[in-house]
Amino acid sequence: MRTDVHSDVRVNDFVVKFANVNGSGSASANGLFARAILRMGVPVAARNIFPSNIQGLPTWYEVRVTGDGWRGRRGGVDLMVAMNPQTWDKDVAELEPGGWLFYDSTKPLQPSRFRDDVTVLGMPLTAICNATYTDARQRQLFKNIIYLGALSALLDIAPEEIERLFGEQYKGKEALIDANRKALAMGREHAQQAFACPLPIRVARSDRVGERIFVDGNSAAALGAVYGGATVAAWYPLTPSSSLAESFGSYCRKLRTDPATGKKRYAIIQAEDELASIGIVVGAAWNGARAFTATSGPGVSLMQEFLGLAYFAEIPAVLFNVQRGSPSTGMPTRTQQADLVSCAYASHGDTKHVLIFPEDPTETFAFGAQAFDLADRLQTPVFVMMDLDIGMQDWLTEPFEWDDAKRLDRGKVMTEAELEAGRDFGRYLDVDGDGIPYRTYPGTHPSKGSYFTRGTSKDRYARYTEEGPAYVDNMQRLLRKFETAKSLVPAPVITRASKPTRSGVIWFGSTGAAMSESLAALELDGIHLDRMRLRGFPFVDAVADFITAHDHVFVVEQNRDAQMKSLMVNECGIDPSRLISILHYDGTPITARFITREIAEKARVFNVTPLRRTGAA
Amino acid sequence: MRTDVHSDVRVNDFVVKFANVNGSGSASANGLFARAILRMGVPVAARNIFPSNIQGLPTWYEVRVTGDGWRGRRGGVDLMVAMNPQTWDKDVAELEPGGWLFYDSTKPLQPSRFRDDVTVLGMPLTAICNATYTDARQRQLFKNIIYLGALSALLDIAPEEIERLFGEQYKGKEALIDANRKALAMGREHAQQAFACPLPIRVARSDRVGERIFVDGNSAAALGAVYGGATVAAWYPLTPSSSLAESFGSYCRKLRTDPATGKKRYAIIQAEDELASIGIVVGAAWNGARAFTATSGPGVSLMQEFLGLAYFAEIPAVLFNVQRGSPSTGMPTRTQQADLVSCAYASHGDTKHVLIFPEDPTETFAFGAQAFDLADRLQTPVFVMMDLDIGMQDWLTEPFEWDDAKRLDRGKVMTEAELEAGRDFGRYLDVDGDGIPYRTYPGTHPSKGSYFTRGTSKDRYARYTEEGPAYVDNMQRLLRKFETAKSLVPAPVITRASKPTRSGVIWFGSTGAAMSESLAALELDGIHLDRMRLRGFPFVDAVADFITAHDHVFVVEQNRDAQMKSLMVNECGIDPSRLISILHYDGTPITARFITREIAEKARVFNVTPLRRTGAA
Amino acid sequence: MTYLAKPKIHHPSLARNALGFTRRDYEGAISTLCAGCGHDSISAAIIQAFYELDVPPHRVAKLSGIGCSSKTPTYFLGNSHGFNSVHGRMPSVLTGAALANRDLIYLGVSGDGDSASIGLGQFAHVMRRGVNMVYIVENNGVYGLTKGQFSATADKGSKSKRGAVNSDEPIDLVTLAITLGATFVARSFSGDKEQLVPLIKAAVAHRGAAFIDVLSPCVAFNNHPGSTKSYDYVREHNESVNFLDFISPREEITTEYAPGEARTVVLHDGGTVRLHKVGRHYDPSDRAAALGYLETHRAAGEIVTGLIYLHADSADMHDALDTIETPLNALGDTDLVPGSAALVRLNASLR
Amino acid sequence: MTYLAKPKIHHPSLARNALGFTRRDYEGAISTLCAGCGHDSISAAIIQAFYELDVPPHRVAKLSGIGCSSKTPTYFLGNSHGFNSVHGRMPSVLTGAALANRDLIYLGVSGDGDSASIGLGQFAHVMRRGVNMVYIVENNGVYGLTKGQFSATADKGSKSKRGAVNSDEPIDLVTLAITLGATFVARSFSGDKEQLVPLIKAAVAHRGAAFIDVLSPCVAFNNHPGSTKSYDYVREHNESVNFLDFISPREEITTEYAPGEARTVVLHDGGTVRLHKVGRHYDPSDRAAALGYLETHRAAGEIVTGLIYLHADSADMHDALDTIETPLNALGDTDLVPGSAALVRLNASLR
Ligand SMILES: Cc1ncc(C[n+]2csc(CCOP(=O)(O)OP(=O)(O)O)c2C)c(N)n1
Ligand SMILES: Cc1ncc(C[n+]2csc(CCOP(=O)(O)OP(=O)(O)O)c2C)c(N)n1
Ligand code: SF4
Ligand code: SF4
Ligand SMILES: [Mg+2]
Ligand SMILES: [Mg+2]
Repeated sequence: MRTDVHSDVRVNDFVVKFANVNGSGSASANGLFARAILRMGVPVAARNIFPSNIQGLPTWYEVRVTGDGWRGRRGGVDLMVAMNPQTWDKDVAELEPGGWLFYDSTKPLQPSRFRDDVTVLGMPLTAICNATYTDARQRQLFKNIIYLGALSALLDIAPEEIERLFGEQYKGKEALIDANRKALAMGREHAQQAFACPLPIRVARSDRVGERIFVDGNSAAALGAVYGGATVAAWYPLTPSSSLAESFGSYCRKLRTDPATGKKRYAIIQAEDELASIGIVVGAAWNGARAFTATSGPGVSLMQEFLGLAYFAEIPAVLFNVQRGSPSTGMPTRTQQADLVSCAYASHGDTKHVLIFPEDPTETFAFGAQAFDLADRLQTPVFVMMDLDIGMQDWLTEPFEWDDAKRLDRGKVMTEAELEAGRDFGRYLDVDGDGIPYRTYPGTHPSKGSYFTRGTSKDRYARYTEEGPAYVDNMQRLLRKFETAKSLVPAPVITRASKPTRSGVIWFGSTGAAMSESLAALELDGIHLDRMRLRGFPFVDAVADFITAHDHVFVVEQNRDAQMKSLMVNECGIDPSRLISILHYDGTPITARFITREIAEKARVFNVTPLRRTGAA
Repeated sequence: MRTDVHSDVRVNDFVVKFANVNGSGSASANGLFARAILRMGVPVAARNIFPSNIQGLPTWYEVRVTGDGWRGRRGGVDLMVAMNPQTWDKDVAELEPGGWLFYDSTKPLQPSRFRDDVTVLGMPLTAICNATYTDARQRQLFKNIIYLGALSALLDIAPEEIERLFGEQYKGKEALIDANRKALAMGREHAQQAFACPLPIRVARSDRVGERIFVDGNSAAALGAVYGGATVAAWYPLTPSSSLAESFGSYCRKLRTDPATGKKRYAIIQAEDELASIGIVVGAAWNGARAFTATSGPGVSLMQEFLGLAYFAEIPAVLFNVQRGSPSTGMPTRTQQADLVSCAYASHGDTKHVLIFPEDPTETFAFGAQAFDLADRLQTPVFVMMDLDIGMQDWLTEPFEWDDAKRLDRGKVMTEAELEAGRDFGRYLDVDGDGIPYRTYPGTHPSKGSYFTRGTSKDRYARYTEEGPAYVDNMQRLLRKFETAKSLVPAPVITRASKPTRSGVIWFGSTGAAMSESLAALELDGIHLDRMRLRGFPFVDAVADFITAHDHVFVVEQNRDAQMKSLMVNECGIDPSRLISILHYDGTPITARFITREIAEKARVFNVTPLRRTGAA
Repeated sequence: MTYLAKPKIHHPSLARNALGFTRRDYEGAISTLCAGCGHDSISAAIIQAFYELDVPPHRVAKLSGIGCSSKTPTYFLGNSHGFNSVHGRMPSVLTGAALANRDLIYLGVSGDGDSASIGLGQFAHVMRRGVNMVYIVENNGVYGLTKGQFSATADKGSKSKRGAVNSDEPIDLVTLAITLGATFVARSFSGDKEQLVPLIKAAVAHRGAAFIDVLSPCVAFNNHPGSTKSYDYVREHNESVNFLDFISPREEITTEYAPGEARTVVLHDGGTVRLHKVGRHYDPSDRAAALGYLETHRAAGEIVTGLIYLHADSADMHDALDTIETPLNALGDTDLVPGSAALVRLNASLR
Repeated sequence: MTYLAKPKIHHPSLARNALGFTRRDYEGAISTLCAGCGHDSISAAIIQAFYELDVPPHRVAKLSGIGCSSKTPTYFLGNSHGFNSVHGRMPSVLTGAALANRDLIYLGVSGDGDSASIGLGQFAHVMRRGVNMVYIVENNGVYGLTKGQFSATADKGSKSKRGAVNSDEPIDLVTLAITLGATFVARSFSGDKEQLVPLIKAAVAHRGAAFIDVLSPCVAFNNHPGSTKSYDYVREHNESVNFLDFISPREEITTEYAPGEARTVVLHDGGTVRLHKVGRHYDPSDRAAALGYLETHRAAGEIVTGLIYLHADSADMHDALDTIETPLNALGDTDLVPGSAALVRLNASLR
């Protein structure tokens, strides 16, 4: 195997991938690796690729070190930390030519198992551990820290940053801090002796991280729910949404415990299933509490009947849908944006629902809070459409912000005073012409404002009727209400290309991470596209205007059936032929490389770049 | 009140409406009325309008006597049989000017409760009954037969036909036959004395009924399932679908009891809910039996998760969806076509399902049988999309037909012999390029052909994998399979207008009943439309071709959100602006009058009839 | 509204309770159920109980699923908010409502199909959770609203109006509720006001999950073997047209019998049920004993009525969750929103 | 596949059973569960039982829901068809399969979350229906696959790895199954092959709904209060990173004790369960007695194991439905399609 010297030094711009075994303690070690680089002021984009398993199956952690601060996956690997014999061949194959392969050389391997075009860095990790530790579990646990030490030497990562992180992580557990320090040093020394450190790919301190924080979207959503005034959460464990409900619990313990009594200003129910979760949310919201559930596709499927009831009974319910690969028994640990139709038109009958699409944890926090205002204002279910990539991955993202002047908008709720004053109350009466009626909380007034809640078969005063005209009247009001929703959901973000163009591109959610990088690449390639990032459904007119203002508009989605395109065509009544789908749905987060390639290809076909092509003539 | 003589006699062309109280025995009497007219060779279109109640609430029965054999509601009433004091005013108001009002005159009513422009026919029914019967329940029960007698005199309905029906209905119960005969005669005599019989609206024997039968769609579907070879039915009571499962039971008792042993060649489970119903169907179909469930919107909502599993695990399941007003707690006794989206894209994730749309009981029988071949051939769920109007109303419809040469198509099932012969078996292997793989029934072969069934996370040989490429490969095959489905589902029925035109109209399902009449009216009005009746989803290319071949195409649907239009735009990629929606969704069956008015109006706007308008200039 | 004669709820006087409300203040819209339906008797008992309890009507929330029984909340407590939710899922909706405002009284009304068939899971879990509520099942062994199919409480071997025979084991919701941890479990008969009204009052007073199974004969479809051998126009008529074309208006079935006694009640179609009322000295606090008592009488073909199990000083869901005394739906911005300062600290911890 | 050392299923010999199959013929793919997971011991017991029963492997259909437990059918009977359905709904899928072909053996494998939480309704109704099957719940009191939340069988007051305390009443599936009409109800412990293997064999032989609740410790998340007070690197480490970063490979927990005896089993994290094996003279045929026995031992903090209730000559679902002996999935056109002649008569009756 070759070990020639690389001339071209690449600082703060490379991809390291860790191949590990699930439950072997690597997760925390790899996390330290990423965070140490961040502490050096160098941005990273890190992603965990894990199986539907608790212990024993392969798991990967990919860290893109990117001084430019790109947030998506780049594709390709420069340094592979191959700690899992079972996936060795696949892992080795994934390396870019000229890359580096770090592995445990305790057991010798056939030369055939290596590649000629990569540099091999073997280190007898098991041997070192066996020599140092007696307890089997310690041997396994500290092996991770030892390779972390080696990497810090190879990539020039400041060990003091790692040690500081030890201190924070094991606060008060001196024995652990010590043991980890020793293991780290051991790894560093061994690497410094064995290899020419640092490698051409290396980390150099910088100031590109700034105020940004490193956090996952599920935590951000949970925090958003706290700030949004949610008091009731009902959920059923479902990957990848479980950690959302669980962090809501931990944030509430910190932020919502009554100082005086030590009692809780919130209630969390782990229900028996998703039907019960949404039922609890509906009951709580009907009774005036802000309530939410966190779930994923299979849960949304089970909630369909209740969602129809909530639409017709006009109950403000908030759902966080952390989308994953479909269906129920498939790809729970993979990411997708494939529940758009099942959420937008959830339930049988004529129903339409409000969706909002955050692009990263920062926006997830903001939208997570806003969702409750939207739900109360519109008296209807609101879906915060996340995905596994946003929800379960740690993102380097702008810090959370809150305007203390802001007040919770509880929407149209008629008070005891108003009722007492004789104000006319009709639960389904469109008093303001915006399609939104007033509601009362149960128990408000001894003799006024009580009503019986039903799906339909009711008139404007909530009296039972099976009359056709009353039904139509109510259904049309619901459409007016949906009209009103257009101006309340977050507006799309529209930005012009650097050069005038007749083509555009539309995306939403986690795709943004790869999009900006791809658009930069396309511009270099002479392909200029005006941009629209969708953030809410139903769509404001600006969406249709953007599309009709261009000859061709690419729609980038992470699903098979171009579901967002369907929503736009249905709701905006535009000609589908203008929309060109770029679809990625293998369960991995979409990459800039993929988008760039696909758009460049189709751009030629659809003759998107006339200027450039004439220039070439 | 006026009782002047009407000059214009209208034979076999009028509408009679009965206003009754639920559970008062009127249903059977009214049924006799309609069937007696049929026995005279005169077509009727009869509809029951009933509440979500067992006893005491208002219920109506509308009989359109139509020599021309129109099947839809006409709108308007010529003779109102007003037997329900509670709905009196509404019922009286519904009469056409010059119409007739038949009522129980035992208690005198204020003149103000009547109308000057209708002829009132009062008959002291209660008084007659009280004079004749002692038992309170007999008084109530025979009151219905007495007014039936009166009507037979007023409308010239042959009493012998009614008596023959008594004989058939109460076969072997002489006492009942007798009692009914007497009551009928009583009513006739009283009417003949009191009124100038017959009225100008009257029935005259004819030969327009022919071979046709009088049956409801739920019975037809159940019979279709018997002929389609269904052996397992699992259901949960849900109006308006319950009678489908119940008649499957009665037909099976007759047609599927093993003569030798008296044992059953079928199994019916009334499950604990819809999740269990579809689960049972999925399990039975997986294990090689033909299985179905009958349900309505709320049930479909609860089945969403299982439907996703069935799509990905490729299980042939048949669902009869007897659509009703949405949502769960509303309008269960009203008709709608509003579950198209929730069925076509049932479940979260990327899913597409096969739908077929019968237009009447005759087609429901045929499609009901065919659905099982489709499901087995395509190894996917198949929805037979009915509605309350087809399912629960008695239709005058063509007799059921069956070709004894036809064999059940069990689709691609690999046999023990083939496996033994060493034929390669991959559960998800696209051997024929049509996207349809082979399956094996459990227990087929000791060592070959067994596989583990999962949603996704599998390769072509059903081995577990979470690899992206394997996922994409499978998802694309499923799309190929859906392509294949296009040519297997019933093709649309396309007919040209009598004059060349640049406009067309599309409809499906029960709307057909009113459509033909409306089209005739429109032609008289100079509006010529080419016609396409959709019968299956996914759509063959002919659907897109029909649309693109016209400038404007009206799409007539019985839902608020133009759901069929959405399906066409999504799947055929056509410009929505060509499609003009005609939407009716108040829960009553759509009428010819409504369609004609709506189309005529919009036709002018969309300038559909240039010829005529230039002619008018 | 209903258009056939039916027993009206009587107003012997317009007496007022401690709060000055008359019984009318606890009534609702006129019932649209079949004349003589047991459910109407239960509604009357509920009205009576709340009147006697001196509860302000609007401080009660009525929740139900779907069914004839689940319709009844429209017919009592007209000044309370009501929620006719979805079939079999009332328990979860009630749980959510109870979380939002611990100060109201929660009355869940359901049917045997709603609670024992489609709703069994939610029924079980709401009992386990100790939600502070009164949960009444109006138990007639059939699906009334969908026209008489068996529910999961129908006796094995019983025959439906359509002649189908039930082969599944019946579910005894009382046994189930006890084994699942309900802390107040009782059974009664719709027509036995003497027993039912006090039970409802005690259930309201109880803190935690209180369940009352009320046998409530269905006039239209009750599934006990018809015993009238006498010639019957109506039965013959309905049989020949083979659907329920005519429903005879009936009187409500009432019964009165002393604690410790057993009583056979004859139903509208001549079928019977044998009820056994727990005696004055019956001790409802012993869970094992209660289960045994039910099992022995079941074996003897008797249905036990009365307060069957009681765990007096039990903790409810809010105790378990340790929620604040103020109703959650009454908390304001300052109670709920931590503000920007806290956020700054949080951001810092994420770098 | 799994990449950490774990107890392999041993092959002392390649002995053949009456049908000439070796034990290997009853095995499946290699387990991907955590080393030491009780579920693997149960898989081994299933393999052993079917081997000893001389059942042709392909005549068994394995059905499960979702969960670590529901994954196990991949790890045994590799020549049987398997169906990993949806969470909590295996009972309905199994019911359908059993209807389609009464000649196969149906083995349902589920978890406590799958059967007692989301699946409680279907669990109850499949027992009532007397479906001819063996239904095994691999009961660890937690949701393993979703990382250790409580299931509905978790003891009240038990603490999760995340420190949450369970406040709901636990569900005893054995008591439930008996009250719901299951005709074979047993309980065992994953590590007690001496007891478990014969129980599985008896369950397969039983005609009707046979249920076995198998306590099966979860290595990763079992929710008994950790009692190891000794300093533990791994525990401290996992606590500080506050997720389950490292899972220590463990040996399976086995136990052996005689009928009539009680035995305390120590779990991986030092927690304990006390098992009481029914004695040789215990009479499982008395339903009331069985329920009482369970209740008394429960009160004494003991979990009863063994064959707890048996109703020997019971009728199954097919008997109740009176279905033909030929499997429904084997009936052909002539058995199923009445043909045009019958249709002509039907048409005539509709005029
Ligand atoms: C999801 C769903 N499935 C089925 C129905 C139809 N349905 C309405 S009420 C009912 C049963 C009611 O029985 P029960 O709860 O005993 O009430 P009862 O009418 O007997 O008082 C059914 C099956 C429904 N409304 N929703
Ligand atoms: C509808 C749905 N909700 C939630 C989940 C997530 N989920 C998978 S397994 C599981 C619980 C498994 O617990 P248990 O049945 O006890 O099995 P164990 O892993 O403990 O063996 C859950 C909640 C799912 N797959 N489907
Ligand atoms: S059908 Fe039965 S339950 Fe329903 S209202 Fe009538 S009597 Fe009561
Ligand atoms: S998490 Fe628990 S149940 Fe799941 S495999 Fe590991 S030990 Fe077994
Ligand atoms: Mg009932
Ligand atoms: Mg478990």
